[in-house]
Amino acid sequence: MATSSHTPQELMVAVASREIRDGDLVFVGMRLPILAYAVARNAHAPKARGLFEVGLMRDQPAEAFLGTMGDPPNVAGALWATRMSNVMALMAQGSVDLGFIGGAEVDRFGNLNTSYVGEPVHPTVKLPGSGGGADIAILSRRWVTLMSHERRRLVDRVSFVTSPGYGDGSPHWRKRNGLLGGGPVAIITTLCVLRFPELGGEAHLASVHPGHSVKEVRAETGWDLKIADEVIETPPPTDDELAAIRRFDPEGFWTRTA
Amino acid sequence: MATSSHTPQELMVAVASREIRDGDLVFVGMRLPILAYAVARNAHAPKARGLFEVGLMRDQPAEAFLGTMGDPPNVAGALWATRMSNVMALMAQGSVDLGFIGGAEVDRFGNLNTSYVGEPVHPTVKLPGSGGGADIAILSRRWVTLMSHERRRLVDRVSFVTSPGYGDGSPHWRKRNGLLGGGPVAIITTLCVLRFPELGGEAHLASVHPGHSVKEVRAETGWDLKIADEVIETPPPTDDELAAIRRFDPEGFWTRTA
Amino acid sequence: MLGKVMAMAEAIRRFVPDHSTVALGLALEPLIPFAAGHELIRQGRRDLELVGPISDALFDQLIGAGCVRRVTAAWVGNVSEGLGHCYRRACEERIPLPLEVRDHSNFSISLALWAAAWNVPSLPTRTLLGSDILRTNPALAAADGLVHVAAVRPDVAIVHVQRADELGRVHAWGPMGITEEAGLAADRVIVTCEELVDPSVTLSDPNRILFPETKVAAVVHEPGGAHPSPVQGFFKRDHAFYRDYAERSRLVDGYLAWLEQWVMGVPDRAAYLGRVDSEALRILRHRMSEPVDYGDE
Amino acid sequence: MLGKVMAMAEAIRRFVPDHSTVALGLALEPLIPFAAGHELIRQGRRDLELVGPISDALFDQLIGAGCVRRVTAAWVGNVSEGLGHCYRRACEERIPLPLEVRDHSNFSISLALWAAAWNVPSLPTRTLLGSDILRTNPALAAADGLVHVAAVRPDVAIVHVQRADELGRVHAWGPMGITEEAGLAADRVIVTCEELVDPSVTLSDPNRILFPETKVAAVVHEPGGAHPSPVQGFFKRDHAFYRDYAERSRLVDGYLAWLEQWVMGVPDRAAYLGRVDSEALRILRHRMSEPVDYGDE
Repeated sequence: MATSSHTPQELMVAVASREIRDGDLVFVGMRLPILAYAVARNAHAPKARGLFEVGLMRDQPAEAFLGTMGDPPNVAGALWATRMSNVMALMAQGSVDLGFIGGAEVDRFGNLNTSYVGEPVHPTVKLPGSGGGADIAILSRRWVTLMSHERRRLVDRVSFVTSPGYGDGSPHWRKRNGLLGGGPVAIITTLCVLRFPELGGEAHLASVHPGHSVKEVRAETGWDLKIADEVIETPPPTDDELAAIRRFDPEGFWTRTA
Repeated sequence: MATSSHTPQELMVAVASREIRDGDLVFVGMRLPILAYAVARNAHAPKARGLFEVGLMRDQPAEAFLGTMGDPPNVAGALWATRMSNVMALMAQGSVDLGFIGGAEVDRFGNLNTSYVGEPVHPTVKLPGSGGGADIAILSRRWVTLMSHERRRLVDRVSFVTSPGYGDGSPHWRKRNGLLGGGPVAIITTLCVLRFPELGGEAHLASVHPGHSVKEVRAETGWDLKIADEVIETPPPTDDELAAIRRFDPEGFWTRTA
Repeated sequence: MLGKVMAMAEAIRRFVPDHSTVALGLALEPLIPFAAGHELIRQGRRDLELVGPISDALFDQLIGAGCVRRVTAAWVGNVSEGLGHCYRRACEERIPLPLEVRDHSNFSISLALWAAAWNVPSLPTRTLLGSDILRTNPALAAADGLVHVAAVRPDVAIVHVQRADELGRVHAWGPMGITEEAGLAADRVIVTCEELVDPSVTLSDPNRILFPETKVAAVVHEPGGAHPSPVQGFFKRDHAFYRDYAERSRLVDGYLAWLEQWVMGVPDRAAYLGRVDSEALRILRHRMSEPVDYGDE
Repeated sequence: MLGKVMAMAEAIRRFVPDHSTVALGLALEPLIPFAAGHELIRQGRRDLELVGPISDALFDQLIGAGCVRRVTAAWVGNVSEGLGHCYRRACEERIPLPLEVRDHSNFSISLALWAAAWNVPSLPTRTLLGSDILRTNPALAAADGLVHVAAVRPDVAIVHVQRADELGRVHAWGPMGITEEAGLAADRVIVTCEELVDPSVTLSDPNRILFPETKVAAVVHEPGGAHPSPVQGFFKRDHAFYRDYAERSRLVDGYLAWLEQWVMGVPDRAAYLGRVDSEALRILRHRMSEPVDYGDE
């Protein structure tokens, strides 16, 4: 049963958690996905495992709030505390089922830019960079990105591809370029969920979050967005999902601030 | 002061120990060199450190007898217990000053064969192989080999180069072939010590062990052995050296059996 | 005589000259050697190349202070807050100085250090295929369906750890990021530690010793030297401190005021800690590891 | 349901079929999984490829029993005694079967496994330059002043360790040789252990956990499963046993008599240990490691 009072971030976390299948090895990353993993583990994916590039594997979510993946509660009780290169080895072998990547800018083919707005030599904005994003985008079996839905962030083509999605959108672009992983399956924004065709390519609108409209989504999207035949309303967070989110983010550090 | 009663192996250990300079990082290997390191460490090289390919660094020699470098007494009190690839990393960086390699067959240019006697496809004798020998021969700054002095072991040219010395003996052979380390400096046998020119090349007789003669050495060597201008008698083990050897090999496992 | 223990100021003066390539922040969010970084700033170090994976606020602080000529890293910013404002100003407006950036991913910077550790020119990988990072970083070359990552050999790696002895045997625990390969790749390592312990403690567990002692040039006993980053078993992460830094560093004047308050205006780490409520950050719930038996006879 | 604990016979039957590539003896002289190897012989496994660094007597025993088609290793013999007589007979006289040998050095076999772990076709190195091993092993190629070592991906790695839990979290200590890269490179790992412990023990020290549990297919509680090789904290090396094997295996008949006595004629490890004076080998001088604090709150 759904509740009406939730923040956009809480909805995004709930939606992201539903991307995690039971038994998945999840490359968790930072921020909202840490909560999404915790929610999924406590609901439909009790056999999922989390992998963290800092050098950790976990089954149970950390018992306390995490500001970063390297916070002490994420280490206590870990299944493995090791080197990043060992964690990356598992992903390079194709053992990571799902990865999460935070995006600053994404395009219609799911390419992410977290490096440069404008010319790399004289950028108008220098973004922090790849972190593990490019590794996840290239090597994980499937991945999902979360971002605030703004026209300046969802662009026709990113000027710099930090973490490749489906490249120029041409058939089998990833395979032709030697990328091992399957590519992006969803873009979860503050307004909606975009999804990709089975074989990759261009993103389309799959569901719109409660209180928002297709028209609004199109207006905030930097390209002529394809619309699924049946766009549904994104199922809001259930009470259980909200309870879990608020247990792991008690002060709303991630889910109740702008 | 020297004593008369010692075994050939005890003399070889004493001679090998004198190759270790204080402060050296020594890639120790197996058998007699383990004793040579212990002797040196307790005498003229108190600041030497030992590196073992099994994945160990030590300062003090093990307190008890070692049948192999991986025996428990060699691990207790180690300075580092790690992976072989980390130990090899130090050697690849040129940090290993001296390595010891056991030889089955050596030639006039210091090349070692521990792989095949006869054609590799149908060997008359299959020897155990390189172990870390090739790595030491190629990557350590200088190295020494110990072996029983027999005409079948000291040959004009080995049929198979497992661990390269100075190749075909031509000038700068190692440099031209990209070998990082400096090459062999001595061959310590049951009869004598052979040494190499500063810049490498062909081995020559440098000292003959007490009770043996140049004539005997030449008869047991498979090529027309060069003789140093002044061949000395190998200084026998001192009482201190013998005492140390017998402390670390109390039953003569390595030094009082054929 | 063999002892490597010295004060932070001496370790930085002796082992990190101008123009050095310095690897630090190697465990990503935990164990960041902030105290060592602040001493680099106080000593006015210049033209450094910083090497790291995901690199939290310390890189931003060093860049803002004008210590840095080049960054070779996977990520530079403020992990819990987002952008690094000094990093942005340096890249976008050359304030205080122009900055050269060699972008990596987390995986590729690790491989660059393994290449140096094993003394090979480069190592191959399947990551970064299809990424424009290949276009902007000359140290990455694509060929035969692989990316060849050129070796990165730091002059010095600076690590903060839980405990070390006077001869440089280091015990660290928790996720290690790229700490091990950086220490092996570097010419030398500066260790800053929460606890300076007797060698009988470190040698009781040689598998936990992180580097060969031959790599360690200096051991600095600097409790709290990683604040505001977390130290497993000792300190929680000071999230509010990162937030305050993010807000105040948004503009140059704010950053300079922050720098004066927390770096230039304090002589050393002890004085810095006197201004932090470190007791509130101290970890009180202990979780001791089960010992293992190195018995040998 | 999640438990991975099973008897040796079941683990070998389920996870090591004929034609498998099997990595074992990965810590060189210590922790050699002799009990697992003997079960391979009892079950008549055929056409195995054995992968290892310096490989002590177990490789020789498996070759003599006719289990092995190919050896990919740096060294095969009897470390304290010298030559491996079954290895010699197989290579020189094709007794009991012809044997293909892919010679490596210790460094190159490690790199071959790291290549597989990182899923790249090969890794470069400066070792083996000038060695004839390059001529006889097709998996090694020289180019541009480097040697490119082709990846070796074992189907299964078999490791003996001091302790593990039922879900496959492994604690091992002492020198590790190429154990870690072999476990990461292998499709799956079979663990045999001295002690089967509660997960609260293994998870108390996640830095000591050797592999991700996702790699571990089976956990066999097999105390003494490494005899005659040493196990830090548990057993000394049985040098006399190696010497006896070396002498008796000099000729085929002697080897077969040895095999009947110690492998074919015993149903399992428990019966084998009943014939060994393992108490004389037990380590009595304990050297416990100093615990570390994983405290988090």
